[in-house]
Amino acid sequence: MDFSYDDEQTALREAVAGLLARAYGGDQRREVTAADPGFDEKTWSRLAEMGVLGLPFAEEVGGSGAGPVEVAIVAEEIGRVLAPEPFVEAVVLAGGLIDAVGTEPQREELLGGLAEGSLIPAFAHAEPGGRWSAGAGGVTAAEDGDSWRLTGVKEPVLGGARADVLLVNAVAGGATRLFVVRGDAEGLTRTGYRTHDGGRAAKVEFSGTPAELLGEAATDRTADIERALAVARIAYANEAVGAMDTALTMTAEYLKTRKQFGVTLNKFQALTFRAADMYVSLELARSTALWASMVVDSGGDVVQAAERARLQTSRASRHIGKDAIQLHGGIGMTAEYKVGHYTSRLTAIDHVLGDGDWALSRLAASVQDHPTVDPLGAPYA
Amino acid sequence: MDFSYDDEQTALREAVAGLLARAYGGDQRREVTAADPGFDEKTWSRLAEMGVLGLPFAEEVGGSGAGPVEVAIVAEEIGRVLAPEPFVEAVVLAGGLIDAVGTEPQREELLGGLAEGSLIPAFAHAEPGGRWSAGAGGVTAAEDGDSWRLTGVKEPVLGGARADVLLVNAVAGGATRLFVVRGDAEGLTRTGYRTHDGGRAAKVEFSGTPAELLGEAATDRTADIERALAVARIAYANEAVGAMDTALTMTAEYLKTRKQFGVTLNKFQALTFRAADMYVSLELARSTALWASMVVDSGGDVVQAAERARLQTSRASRHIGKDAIQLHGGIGMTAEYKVGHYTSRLTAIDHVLGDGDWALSRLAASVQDHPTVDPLGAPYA
Amino acid sequence: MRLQLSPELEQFRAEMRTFFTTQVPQSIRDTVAAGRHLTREQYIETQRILNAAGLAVPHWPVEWGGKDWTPLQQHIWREEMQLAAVPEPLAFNASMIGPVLAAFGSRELKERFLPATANLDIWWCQGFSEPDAGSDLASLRTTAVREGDEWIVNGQKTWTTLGQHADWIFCLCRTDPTAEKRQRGISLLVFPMDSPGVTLRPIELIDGSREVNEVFFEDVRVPAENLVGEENQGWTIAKFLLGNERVGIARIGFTKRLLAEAKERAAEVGLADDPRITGRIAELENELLALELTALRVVAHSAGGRPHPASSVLKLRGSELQQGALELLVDLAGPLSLASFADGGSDVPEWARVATPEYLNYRKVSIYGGSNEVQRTIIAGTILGL
Amino acid sequence: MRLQLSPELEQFRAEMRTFFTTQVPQSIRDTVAAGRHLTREQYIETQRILNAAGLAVPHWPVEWGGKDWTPLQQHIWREEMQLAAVPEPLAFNASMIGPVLAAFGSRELKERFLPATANLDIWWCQGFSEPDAGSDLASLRTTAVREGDEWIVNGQKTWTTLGQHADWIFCLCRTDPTAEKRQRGISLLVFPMDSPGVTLRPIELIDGSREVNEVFFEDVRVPAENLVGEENQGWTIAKFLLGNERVGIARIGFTKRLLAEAKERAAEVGLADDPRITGRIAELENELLALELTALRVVAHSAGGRPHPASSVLKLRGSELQQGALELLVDLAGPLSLASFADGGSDVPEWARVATPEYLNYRKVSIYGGSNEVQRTIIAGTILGL
Repeated sequence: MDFSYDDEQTALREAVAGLLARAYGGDQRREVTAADPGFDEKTWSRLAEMGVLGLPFAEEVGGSGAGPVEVAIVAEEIGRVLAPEPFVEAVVLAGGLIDAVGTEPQREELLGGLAEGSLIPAFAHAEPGGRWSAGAGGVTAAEDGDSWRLTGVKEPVLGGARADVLLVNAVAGGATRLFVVRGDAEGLTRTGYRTHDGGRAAKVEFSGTPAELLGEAATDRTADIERALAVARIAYANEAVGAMDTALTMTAEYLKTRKQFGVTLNKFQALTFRAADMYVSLELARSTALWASMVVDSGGDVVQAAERARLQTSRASRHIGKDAIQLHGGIGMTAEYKVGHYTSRLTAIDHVLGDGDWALSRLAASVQDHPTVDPLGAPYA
Repeated sequence: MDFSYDDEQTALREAVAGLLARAYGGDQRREVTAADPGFDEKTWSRLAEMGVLGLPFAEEVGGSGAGPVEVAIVAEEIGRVLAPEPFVEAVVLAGGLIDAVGTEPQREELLGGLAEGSLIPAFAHAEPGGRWSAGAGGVTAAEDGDSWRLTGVKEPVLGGARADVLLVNAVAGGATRLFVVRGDAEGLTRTGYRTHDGGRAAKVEFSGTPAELLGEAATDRTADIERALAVARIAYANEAVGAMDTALTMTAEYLKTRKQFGVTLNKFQALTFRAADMYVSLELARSTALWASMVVDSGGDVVQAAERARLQTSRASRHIGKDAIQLHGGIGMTAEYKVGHYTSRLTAIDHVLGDGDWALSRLAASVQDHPTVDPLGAPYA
Repeated sequence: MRLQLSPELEQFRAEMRTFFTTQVPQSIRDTVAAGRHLTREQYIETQRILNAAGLAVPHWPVEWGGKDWTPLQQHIWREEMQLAAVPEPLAFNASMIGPVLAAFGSRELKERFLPATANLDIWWCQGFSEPDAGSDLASLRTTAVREGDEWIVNGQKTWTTLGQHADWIFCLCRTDPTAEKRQRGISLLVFPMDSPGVTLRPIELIDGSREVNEVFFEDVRVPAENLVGEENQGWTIAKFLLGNERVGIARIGFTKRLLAEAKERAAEVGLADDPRITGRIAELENELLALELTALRVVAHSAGGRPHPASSVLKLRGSELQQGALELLVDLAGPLSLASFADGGSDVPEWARVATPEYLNYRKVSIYGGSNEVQRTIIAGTILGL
Repeated sequence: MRLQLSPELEQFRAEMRTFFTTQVPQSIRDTVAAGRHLTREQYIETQRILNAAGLAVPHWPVEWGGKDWTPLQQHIWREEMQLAAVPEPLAFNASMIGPVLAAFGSRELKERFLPATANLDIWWCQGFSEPDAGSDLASLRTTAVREGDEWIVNGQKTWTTLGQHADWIFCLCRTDPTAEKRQRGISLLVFPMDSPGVTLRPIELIDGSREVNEVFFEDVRVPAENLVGEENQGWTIAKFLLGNERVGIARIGFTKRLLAEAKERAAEVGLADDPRITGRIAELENELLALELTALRVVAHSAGGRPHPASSVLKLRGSELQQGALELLVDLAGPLSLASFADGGSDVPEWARVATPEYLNYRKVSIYGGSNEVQRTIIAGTILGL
């Protein structure tokens, strides 16, 4: 049991933090998110150059072969400045699926392109009638000779309009399978729009759109998807921790400098106590997010660890997101000031892959399976 | 819609408050609750003389023919000083059952005795294996000529050891029926003990104990019991409001007078804000308790109104009970100081006839039955 | 102590309900119900319909269009309006400057402004808040200096809601910088928004909306007769106005409508029987009932014009319940809530798209109108004597 | 960054678990698990068993029985002990006066007291709190006046837990009433509880227990050599002691045991599948996991003797979780919780009978050891710089 970062990890954090501070240290984020694709392609390229976009993949496919803790470090730094680059969406989630399921040629092409910054994948899984399910319902796949054709709608698909390649879960023969659809495929219609946190999503329509099976076996991929979603939830937990950390720091700073009734706000004990409670929430969430990242590394029960991280960061995100605005007062409501963007982003993270009550329901259903939760058990199961 | 008390109601409150202030204005409660039967028989007689013990019953049976609002007034004053006299238990719950179900002779004898202070009834309904259910499971009744015999155990029965007459719900022929058991009946064993709030409860064992059917028809009485429990829940809600009111007043007084770090505690904004939040909880609970009492009067859905009052006062009781101790610090933990007794009593009320989550589960099951809750609808349904 | 409404009040209530649901255009009510922003014209159209029926300013003095209703009637009027998704009469006119003019204005000012204010012929906006003042209103810096028959106004206001639509502003200005207590040297002036020297800058909020503004004054010349009440009486007027602001701010009918919607949406997304969702609904619904009952209790004791101190409870919990209901809607939308700025072509239903922006926007209700911290201070101080 | 314990630590943990569950008498562990009060003899028996195995004071200097363990080993030792329902070594001995004597005491004091303190041959109690001091420890009034070779102690202490069992007291006294800062004129004395002039009055708590006491001093004569550390160094010593008190106060193993019990009880009363109950368990369990992980993080950074400022998080949330788990048990007992003082003949199971008294008793954990308000002050001040 060891929570300390080694020198390489610290160096990675400093490098990423430095790059992102240059990109988003000032007011750049509002400008960048105002125009499509909602992030800065140059910053994306720099992340590629730094090796961040291939971080978790094997060196043979162009990656750096790093682990979940390194992914957590990057995600936290992304969250700290609300960098709009789709690290979790493209690298962790879509990339993770390709890595887990793809054939060698698919991994080489797609992960290679992703790592070098030339190809951005997105995982199209959400459906208007669905709710954080790993299975598919709204898109069907039919065999067409050696290939497949997809029909149906996915929405909202994060980064779906910009993506060079879409991964799609679709129903075929009663099973959920995974497909690769090229951005220029015929019969593919993508309508992009802004999300409330400055990101981008899209309605993606498939009308007999040609697709390639991801991986070799035409087996049911629900478990693979469930695991990939879990790993992404854990990365999002770390992103949320970074965002909460900044939201609290900004709030504490504001309390120290803003004057009301002739004194700075930190003279009001009711306010400083609320900041203290925010700190408690943050630190508990941080511990859980870090631990869940280690569970990915250790081969433990990643799905349940992700639910635990989701629940803890959901509760903390709401607490800190709301109180960060409240303790700022009116200025916290404005788009010109940053703190409200943190609340908006935390709200988005909280709903993209399952919210706190969703995680709680799943955890509640299994409380009778274990007398106690033991994080020191090896591996956690 | 009118929340004001008329002159008679105000006079009733003042009379009851005066009597109880004389009885429990000082430290008498600890002494009274230390010895059996856990309340003061003299105070009970004085309440009888004042007409309080027959308050809700018809004049023909010795009562005053008053309504649920008068009952609420008395319950609130009981709660305000934590008077240990079993007003809700004997008058509202047991008396209410007798009034609703009993034959004329039963009503005349039992309610007459209750009203004049010479006979205390208790409703024996709780069972070690049960949970706030109106039905019976642990006691069975068998016909024995013109009479009945009961067998089984009820526990904990509030006031069960002292009671002159026990009302018992028991299973007979698959239905829940109500019986009257005299305190001196053969085959009746009662083992009394203190409850944590200074009250008394008992284990009551029936071994072929002779019993008389309450009421004429041998029908299932589950609905009657459910309603009587609901009316008692509403009276308890008002008792809890009285107790919370005092707990808050004591806390505010303490904050104004207790010094720490050279100043009185009311200079600490974090503490005064918590007192303000307690006030919010109290006033919302007060409104709901009063309203539910009016629902009893209006012939509306008493069972659901009681669940609403239960939920609101449960949440408020926990909030105020906990924070009253916390804001007092160590002194609030001691039996010599009164505030902790309020917390203990509020905890007892919260568990005797259904707790907040119990009420919430029942309310949650029916949210789809109505688009909105409309307290101005006449009658509330 | 009586639960039922009297037959007269039952009838009154039915009349209100009928009027609101039949006389106000469905398209306007749909806009409100969907959480979309209203146009200037929709506000004006609604208020004129209400005013023609005597329902825009019933709480004003009878002489100026009021109805001499009981507090309970006013409550019913407001709640039915919110339940029917009718846009309320513009608060700056009906609840703020109107009552102030009626109470403090000269005969001339009343005649000149009150009928036009009731009918929304003049759209008012507030000039109270300042960037460096926040909850500490008395520290305001905008000045008005007397020069002959005119006041010369300089300074800056902020949080001026819907100022972009406004014809006139009512504006607190410091008229005696030498006053011993900061509160004493303040006066209330009114002047047109198109006066030379007035400029307006919209502030974008975190939900992307542009409903509030900064207003800048540079040597704005205001005729002396545009002073409301007496010189340096501004603080008294401001307290009167802010007290009124707290009444009706619980917005119970609005939250009730949100909860009714949440039930529908829960069924739509297949969560009608989910115990966590039904539990949240039941808990919010119970709190809202308790709040409505408390409002009715408070309303009954607020005769005499001054708000009951417990009004702070209404503001405090009312804002929390609005926020709680909106949060629930976001959670019901779940992953669909991300599609916030999708347009009509989206397969995501509109309610799910507007959920998060509205949730974010409503973080404001615990800040404005006297922040919830201010309300706690009032409760602790005024009610508990702490 | 590594999740697993090393094989050595795995083995260490297994040894602890085996020892605690096999070497400490089952009857004592059952008493703890049932939430019943231990006798003086049971405390002493346990501590001597632990001490004989070197497990009573592993955190002390090696010279005095310590083990030179890493913070993680200490954590494992404590958590396994709590999980096994083993009574922890008496805090007043093992966590309070022992480390103080080891750090500040003279060689003579160490030799005289430390072995006996580790073995509970001497039972210590605290003389810190005073009735009018509360969280403001520096305002204490008990005085010690030097008279020749003796100190004459007068005054009153309170909240002296288990003082009725104690042989000796460690007592903060004001030795220099003229000191410029109140904190400067304080010293720590130790003396026997049967010294002439010491009287003890038990305080009944709201759960009916009598675990705390008032202690009165009337001209108690204390030999000069019973001064710990230097004269007027008491404040420094007190801060050292209170800092230690915060460590281990999260009591994660204890709460874990309560939650495991709650699961059993839920099944017993037929609520194993109730979504509100399972939700509460899952939420508490997740918070507890987060707290344990935080404790492990903090533990890793607390080398050097001084507690990490985030220890306040452990105290604050740790006490809340203990209270939350006990509240859950009361709710599971439901109507049976009323039978609190029924005896063995009752049909109500013992766990349901002790639930509410224990819940009420544990309101104390957010008050003592630095109230949760004090912890928030520390977090806001020391960590956030507010």
